[in-house]
Amino acid sequence: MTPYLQASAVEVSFGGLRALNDCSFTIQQGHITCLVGPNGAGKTTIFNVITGFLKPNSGSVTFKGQPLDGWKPQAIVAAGIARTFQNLRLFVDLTAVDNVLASLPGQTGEEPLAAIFRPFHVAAAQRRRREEALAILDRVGLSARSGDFVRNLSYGEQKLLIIARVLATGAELLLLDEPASGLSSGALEDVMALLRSLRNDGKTLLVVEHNTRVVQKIADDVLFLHQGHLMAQGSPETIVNDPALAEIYFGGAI
Amino acid sequence: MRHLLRPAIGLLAIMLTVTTARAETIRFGAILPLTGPGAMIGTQQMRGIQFAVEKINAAGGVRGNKIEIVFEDNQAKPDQSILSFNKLADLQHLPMIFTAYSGPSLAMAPLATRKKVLLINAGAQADKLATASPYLVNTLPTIGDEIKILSKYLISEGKKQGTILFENDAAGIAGRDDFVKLFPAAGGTILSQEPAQFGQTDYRPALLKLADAKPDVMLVSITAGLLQLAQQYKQLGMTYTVAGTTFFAEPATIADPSSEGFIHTQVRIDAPPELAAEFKAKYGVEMEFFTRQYYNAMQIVVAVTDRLLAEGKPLTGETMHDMLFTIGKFQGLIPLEFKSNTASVPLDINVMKGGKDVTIKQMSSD
Amino acid sequence: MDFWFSYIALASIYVLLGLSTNLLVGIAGIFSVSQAAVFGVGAYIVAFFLMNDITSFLPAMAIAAVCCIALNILVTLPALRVSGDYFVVTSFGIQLLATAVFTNWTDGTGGANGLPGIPPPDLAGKALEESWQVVLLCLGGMALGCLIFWLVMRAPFGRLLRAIREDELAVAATGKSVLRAKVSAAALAGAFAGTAGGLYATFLSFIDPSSFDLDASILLLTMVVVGGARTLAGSIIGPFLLLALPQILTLVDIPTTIAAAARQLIYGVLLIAFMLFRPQGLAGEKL
Amino acid sequence: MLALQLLCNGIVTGCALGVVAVSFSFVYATTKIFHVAHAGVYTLGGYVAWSMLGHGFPTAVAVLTAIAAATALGALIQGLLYARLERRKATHLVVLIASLGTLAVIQNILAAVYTADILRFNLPWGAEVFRVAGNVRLTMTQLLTVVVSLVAYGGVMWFSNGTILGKQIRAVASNPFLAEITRLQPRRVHIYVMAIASALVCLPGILVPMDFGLQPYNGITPLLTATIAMIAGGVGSITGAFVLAIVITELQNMSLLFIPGEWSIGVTFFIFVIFMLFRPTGLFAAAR
Repeated sequence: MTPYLQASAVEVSFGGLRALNDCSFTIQQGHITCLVGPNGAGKTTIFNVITGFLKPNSGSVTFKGQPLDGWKPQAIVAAGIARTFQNLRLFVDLTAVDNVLASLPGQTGEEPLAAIFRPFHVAAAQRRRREEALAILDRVGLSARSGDFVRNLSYGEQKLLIIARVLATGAELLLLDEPASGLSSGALEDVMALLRSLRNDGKTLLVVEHNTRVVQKIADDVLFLHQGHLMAQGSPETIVNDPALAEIYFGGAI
Repeated sequence: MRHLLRPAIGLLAIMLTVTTARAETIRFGAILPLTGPGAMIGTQQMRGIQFAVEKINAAGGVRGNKIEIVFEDNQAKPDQSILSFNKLADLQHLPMIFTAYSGPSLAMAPLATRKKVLLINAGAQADKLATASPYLVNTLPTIGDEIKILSKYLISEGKKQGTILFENDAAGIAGRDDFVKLFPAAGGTILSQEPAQFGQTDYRPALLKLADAKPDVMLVSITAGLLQLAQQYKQLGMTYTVAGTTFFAEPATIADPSSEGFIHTQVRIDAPPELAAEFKAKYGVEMEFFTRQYYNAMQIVVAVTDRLLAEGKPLTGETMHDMLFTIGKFQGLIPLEFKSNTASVPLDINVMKGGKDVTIKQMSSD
Repeated sequence: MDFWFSYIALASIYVLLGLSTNLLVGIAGIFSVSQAAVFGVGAYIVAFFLMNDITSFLPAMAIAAVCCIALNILVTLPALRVSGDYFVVTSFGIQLLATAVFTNWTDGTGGANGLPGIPPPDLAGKALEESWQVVLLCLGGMALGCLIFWLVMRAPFGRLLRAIREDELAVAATGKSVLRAKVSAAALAGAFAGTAGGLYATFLSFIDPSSFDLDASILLLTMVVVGGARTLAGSIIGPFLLLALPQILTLVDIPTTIAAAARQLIYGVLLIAFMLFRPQGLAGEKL
Repeated sequence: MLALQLLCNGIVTGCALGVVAVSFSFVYATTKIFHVAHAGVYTLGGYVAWSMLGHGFPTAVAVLTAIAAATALGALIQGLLYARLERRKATHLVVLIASLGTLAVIQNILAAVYTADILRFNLPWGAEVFRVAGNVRLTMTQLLTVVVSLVAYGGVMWFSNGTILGKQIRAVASNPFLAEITRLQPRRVHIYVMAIASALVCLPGILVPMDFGLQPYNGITPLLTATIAMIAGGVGSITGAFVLAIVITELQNMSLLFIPGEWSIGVTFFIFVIFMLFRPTGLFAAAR
């Protein structure tokens, strides 16, 4: 059986710095896989490589058996992989629902000709797509705030919105960069519940997470990255309870 | 649409005129480049008009009426000129407007015909100005007229191998085109030509390249930066003759030793020394060629106005136009005659010698 | 032709240019200072077709629009490759290059002397000789431009452009092609500029390179900044206000010797003041 | 002969523009501000010097006053305008437009005070002609321009590499955030940078008009050439900016041998646009 997503011997270096060093792993469909490791381990870099924002010096990534070498980000999204950013990168001057709408694929009126020559058709299509976007907002529990500008949302709400936005792309594999960091415990529970329900709906999740408690609660599988290399892979219990890894994670990080 | 707009526009126009106009004041317009790269010459022209008006008003005005000029800045651009023209013609109903620069004058010419507003140009010399509109009157000959005389003179002096340094704008190119046509017609040969950008005063590369063709004479067709050109010519040790048109009449250039031997045609327009001194005392600068031209043009306008008032005729573009040709001959700073829209004026061949501009031959532009 | 007529006609033309600049600078974030060059190409093309009696007005306008679409895509291509400030210099260079072509390609453009005697526009075989007809035509052009701008900006395309201006990377991450959107914006801006050029040439009946130089590009930028970036209202207010400003100022009593410089000075002060205290312009959004 | 004289003239003009490029690059590399108003500072210097000479002050006093005025203007622009905009987190576009506005203000104040006429420096010694290398003729002003420019270039190199302030400036340029936490106070450093760059640009601002005359609207062309030189040379490289300024001026001058002069500016920018498309990081960037 072909692995769902496989990274093989990926190397990335910036100047003299090796961000990823012979990094190989696979993740399974329908799982929540957590990517852990100390700062600078290369977690965000692997996201950049998978989503086409960064070309690896060598090595490759395959998705459902198909190599993604040299693909543009939009082609990778179309293939079914979408990501979030650690610093969110929401469109703060747009409303919540517009943020979601901006991510819905294949809209009529997305190029000027249709917008000019078929205005009524475009408007009708927009009404339908808006319903769709509202449904996605409802899915993450933000339907009450759909018309609000992003800059007026709380941090927790913004974190939910970024998930709504990545859902809107229709991707089946979601790469989430620290979706739970900096949240209050209440909001944390909401996010974790959401992630689990996404998995139950058939999405596959690759999540960068620092909080071991969160990892233990949501992860089906854990990848431990250190100095750009995969140190260990296993269930949350085995990884969290490995004293050698804990030493690297807590001792080495400081 | 028209029914709605007309009253509103009329009302506004009345409001605006009431606030600014005085009953006994005769108002004319002037559309000149007062900002941007053309501002240097535009300012000289404006001063000429201002100086003349101040003197006339100090002497009691024209038959007791004070003269006032409404200045408009067109930045030497045709679109600004159109806006300004329409403002002066429609909003302020001025019968006569001074203009300068070929591009703007040519752009306004059709409007002047349509609205019967007299345009007086005392600065631009493009050949097309001669026939652009019956309402466009030029008080100085076109460049073509000057180049024709200059070419003949140069050939008669045995200078048959020519090069051209021209400013890359309407006025400079007009001079080049005329020389390319008229110099060979008079028996000469054009060896090469080089442009200079308007406002750009580094002429060395062009001077050097032209010198390489080993000419007898270089025609210079530029409107600004002549002094810099003369100095660079001298510094580079050039020996060919430098020839030009009326644009050469810059006191600072003439006074500078580097311009020794420059030949040019000169629309004769001398200011009496006392007048020039008075001007200098007032404005702190020399009374330059364009200042004198517009001073002179203002005298023509005053003569026309005076005669119209004396005959009790209304002061409109049409009456002024007709009266100008009825009078025909004027004596301002120079004798000047309108046989066509372009005045016949005395034209001299001058040589710069020992800091002075010396006339060596007197002719007329026709 | 009444003063107000020519004011309205010119302002309408500049609104089209304002929309073009706004699309490119305000919305797509491509800081172009060469829009006047594209404007000029449109003007020269229409002038060429009408003066040589090759086509009537509308086909000439269509040809100009198509050429300017292609041209604008070409001149904004560097923006897709080099970053902000570098593109400004590239754009300056393109503007100067265009001015050099307008001035020196005498056979095509009449050179620095310009092209006088461009025939008036015609519709359905009838020449629009009356000035109010031309004004109505310009107003019509402006209205059409505004309608298109409005339609486009309320469609998903508009939202996509706004998103791109905020965060290109995030847009790429949602699977949209930033390149395609920017090229589309450039194309639309080119069509606006080309049409404006055609109207300008037929309205003034005379064009020369001085109307399409760097100063014109900077004036356009000032219009968008003062009016307000990224909104329809801003694109309309800016041109109408800035074209009226010199006329209003002449009614104020300033010594004529410095009036002209003072006017330009006020443009400068306006630019600084708006950037310091109201970067969104009179009716726009934050730049 | 023609080629040699063209070459020498190119070096003179190129050196002057080189200093403009170096000073602009200094500002741009440190503050990331596309300081178009630098052209205004350049122009102001010349006018101040001209004014002082006109009032009978000795040349040295005139030049020093001009430098002081330019320095003050530069610091003021940074302190009153750019710093404020930065505090408001203004985008690049906003700062650039404000800078364009500042340029318009400076130019038009000068035009209002001094008129738009070409003003001439009345320094007879400046026009004295020297024969160099065979039959190449250069004026005193031109020779002085080369010497002063080279000294200025050397000075900047020494300042940037050999002094503490220069090193601090480079630190701020390479990483303003890091500089902030190490208490280098980027804001103050930015004012220093603007002041120094303004003093520098004042030198060609006086020397070039001594040769070609003063005009209020004439600062933009040298600045444009200078920015091209900076970018083509690689942002942050002092030598790159200086050398490329000379190369570009030479290209402009020498192209006269092969093509009509009206296209020489066009050709320069055409080369630049091509450059931008294929090597946008600049020639000297790799050497850094």
